[in-house]
Amino acid sequence: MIASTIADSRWLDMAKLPELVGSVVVIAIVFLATMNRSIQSAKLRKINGLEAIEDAVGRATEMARPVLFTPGWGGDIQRPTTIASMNILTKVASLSAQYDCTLLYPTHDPVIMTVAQEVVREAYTDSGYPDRYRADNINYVSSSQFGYAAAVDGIISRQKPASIFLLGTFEAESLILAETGNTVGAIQIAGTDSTIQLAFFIVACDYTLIGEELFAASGYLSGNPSIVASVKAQDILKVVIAVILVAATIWATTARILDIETVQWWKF
Amino acid sequence: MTDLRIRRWIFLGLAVIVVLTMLVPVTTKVTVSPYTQRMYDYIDSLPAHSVVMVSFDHDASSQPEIRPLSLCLLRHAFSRGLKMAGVSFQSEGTVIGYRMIEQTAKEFGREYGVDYVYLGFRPQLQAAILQLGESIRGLYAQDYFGTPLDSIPMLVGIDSLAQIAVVLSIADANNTTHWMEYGKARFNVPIIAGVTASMVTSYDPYLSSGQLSAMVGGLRGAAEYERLLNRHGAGQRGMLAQSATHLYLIALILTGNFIFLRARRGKK
Amino acid sequence: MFLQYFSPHPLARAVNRGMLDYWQILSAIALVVGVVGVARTNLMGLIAGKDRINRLTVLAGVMAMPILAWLWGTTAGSPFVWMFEYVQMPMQATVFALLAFFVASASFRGFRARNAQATVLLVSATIILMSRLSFGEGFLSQFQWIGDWMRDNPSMAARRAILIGIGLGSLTTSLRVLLGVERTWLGGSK
Amino acid sequence: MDWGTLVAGLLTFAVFSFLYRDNPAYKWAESLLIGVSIGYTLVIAWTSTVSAMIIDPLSSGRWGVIVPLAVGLMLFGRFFPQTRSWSRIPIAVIIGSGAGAAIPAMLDARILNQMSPTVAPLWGNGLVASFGAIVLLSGVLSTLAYFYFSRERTGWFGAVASTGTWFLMIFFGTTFGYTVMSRVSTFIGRMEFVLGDFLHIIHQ
Repeated sequence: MIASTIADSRWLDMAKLPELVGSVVVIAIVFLATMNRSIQSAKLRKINGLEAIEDAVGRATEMARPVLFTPGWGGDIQRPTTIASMNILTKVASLSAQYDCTLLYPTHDPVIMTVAQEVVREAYTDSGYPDRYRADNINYVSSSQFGYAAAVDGIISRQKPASIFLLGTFEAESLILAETGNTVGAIQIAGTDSTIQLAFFIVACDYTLIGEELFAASGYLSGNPSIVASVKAQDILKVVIAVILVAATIWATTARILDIETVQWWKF
Repeated sequence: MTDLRIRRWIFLGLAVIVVLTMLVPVTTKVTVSPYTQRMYDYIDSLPAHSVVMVSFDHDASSQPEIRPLSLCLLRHAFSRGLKMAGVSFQSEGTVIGYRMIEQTAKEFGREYGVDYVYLGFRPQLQAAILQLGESIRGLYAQDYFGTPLDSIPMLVGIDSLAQIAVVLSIADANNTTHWMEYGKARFNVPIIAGVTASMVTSYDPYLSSGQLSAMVGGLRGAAEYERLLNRHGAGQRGMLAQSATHLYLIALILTGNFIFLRARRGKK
Repeated sequence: MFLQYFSPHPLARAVNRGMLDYWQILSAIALVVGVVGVARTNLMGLIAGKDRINRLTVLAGVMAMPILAWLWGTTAGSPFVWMFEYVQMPMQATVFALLAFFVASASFRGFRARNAQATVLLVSATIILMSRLSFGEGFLSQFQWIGDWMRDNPSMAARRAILIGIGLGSLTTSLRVLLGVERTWLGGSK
Repeated sequence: MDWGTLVAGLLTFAVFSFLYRDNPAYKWAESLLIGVSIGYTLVIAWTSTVSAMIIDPLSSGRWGVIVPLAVGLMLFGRFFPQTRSWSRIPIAVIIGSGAGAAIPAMLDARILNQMSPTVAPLWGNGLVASFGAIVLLSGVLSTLAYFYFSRERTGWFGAVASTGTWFLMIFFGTTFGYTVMSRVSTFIGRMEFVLGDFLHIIHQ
């Protein structure tokens, strides 16, 4: 295995073969599903947190208070989670453009800030209210985790947003933000792929998108058939995984009971 | 009583309990968990003079929790005659890491450049790990103090993760995951971790899948490790306060439910 | 970037390295954009006369650190590191320590036995808290193996499934980006 | 007591005062923290990126860095209306390459490596191990069902998916319990500083 750490003239590292085969299979399934018309029209079940977005923005408008959206401290723009969070941001931004509700977006990463500014500006323009867009409301606050947490806490306790969206990669700051949001009486919709922080969000927020639900969000919100189909492809892959797990378990159990040495083909 | 006032009383109660228990000079006896034992045995079994890369993957904010644990692990490694190469991929961990490694090296009379070296900080953990797998000098032309790596005796003949016996990631977040996903998966260097207690559940699956060779977590882990090293330290001192706070939290959960259930019965 | 993962060939490695350098350079450049934003907001606030002391503090902090670093360097013992060790670090650690209090209020408020599932949540949290008490051997130490068992079996099962789900979600999101289906990040769907 | 400890101690109390309510002392400490931490990040970015990755190579005649630098600098295009669309290019490159790199890494660490250890013989290693293995497998399967999006939760499938919710709740409860330890430890560690270094009430 040490050989694989040294650059050599081989084009393919054989130890990585299972991943390559796996990747090709996965890509093929997702690609074919995305192109398939009958899969594109798949129906998706409801996800509670997503349904609540419109109400949350509406509530803020009625109370004449802002909406706050923040992607957490843990991610950078390359992370798929951040991309997924941007999809929901588009929805929140176009709603706040229509309702003329202030949208605050503090972030810890300047690259995320530049992308978010583009996304929000575009959403405002698409909704027909380009003049309501304020670049200053989408700002970089600090790269340090608790500098960011302190800054967002300050914004929450002074601007008192009526609705807070905590969607992205969160780390320890999750509960600081969620509890402070709670003291100003905000409705909170959270979602993250950080498994530990999910526990805090479940306890402290009104709605929580758990892991994969966050990624599926763009299928729901955009209604784009190709994206819906890719969500369906995720489901197909889940069935594949379940079948492999069951088959491997039966294989292993049978081998154990009959006391046969066998290839452990499920060990990668 | 309003919610905010209840909150303040809860806060005050917590502060009082922690301060009081910390003033009581009693040490509780901790039982060493198999996790901690596994880490101890792992470090104990490394051949003397092998190079351990210590990665300070945590922020300043986690220092209170993780410091006792870092001290234990570094002390153990130095006492075993291992050579340490300190790196940091969290800018805030840089000075902290240096202080930790300097302090413990001094305790054991180790010499800079011969027994340990500190390379300092590089951003973008995953990029940096991939680079380390290729060439340490590609990532660090000089050490923390600006000395070229080629004139450091300890690093003669060492230029990639292949020559590193094990990477010890001292982490408060997902950084150890990157070490596993890039360092272990790609370059097959063993990873061990000293983490904050909150990360223990997250890393469990990696421990059982073998991507992580050993892991010890939190103040409790430090207390256990202190016991294995036969040293009294902050870990053991904090255990009483820790336990008292747990009881306090359980009491809060029960009181909360008592009030809730009584209110619900009242409605019926 | 996808294919290079599987290949140890020097060309693949070089492509990889170049791309990683680029990631890092881009974030440094973006940082300038971000800091310009911070400076502008605070300067405008300063001119408008709102909250002067605090805005001045932000600006002073932003400028002081590079100046200190430039004059005296950034290794242990320099004024820059002093600022870090005695100003930045204690405050960050304290903001983090606030969490202990928030955990307490969340425990009081969030763990209500509203229905069967919420009860499972609160019971398992309580068991773990009990399992981590350090009052020596005896009755309470029974909780330790219950806690460990929960962590290694039912809890691990859910975590695995969440991770697999996240893996699938990330994979398809990445693919959608590469296939050009997902273009929100470009700002809009055009 | 040295100056550093005094400053650190006072700032610590300023931050803790937020627990009572937002107040001028906290606000000031927050501004200071934001300012100093941004300044800190700038310095780190300068030394480890600008100086180490751009200036050093250029001054030693390695021109390769110009390409990524030029692409990166297009980000500044956003400041002028005519060149605004330029700033999408560097972003597109970073997101595209990031997505490419994520696919195999995710497959390996998040999927394949989570699947392998789930497979264990359900019988033959003693009752406790069997029970554990059955719980583990059914937990993984039912939680996967919870994440199944394209089917309504009715009938047997609904039952499986709601079993998944139970496992999720156990996971959240367990994680919460463990994480609490960490948070409490941080506070205790902070109090070690306050009671020890700052107030000298306890001796270390």
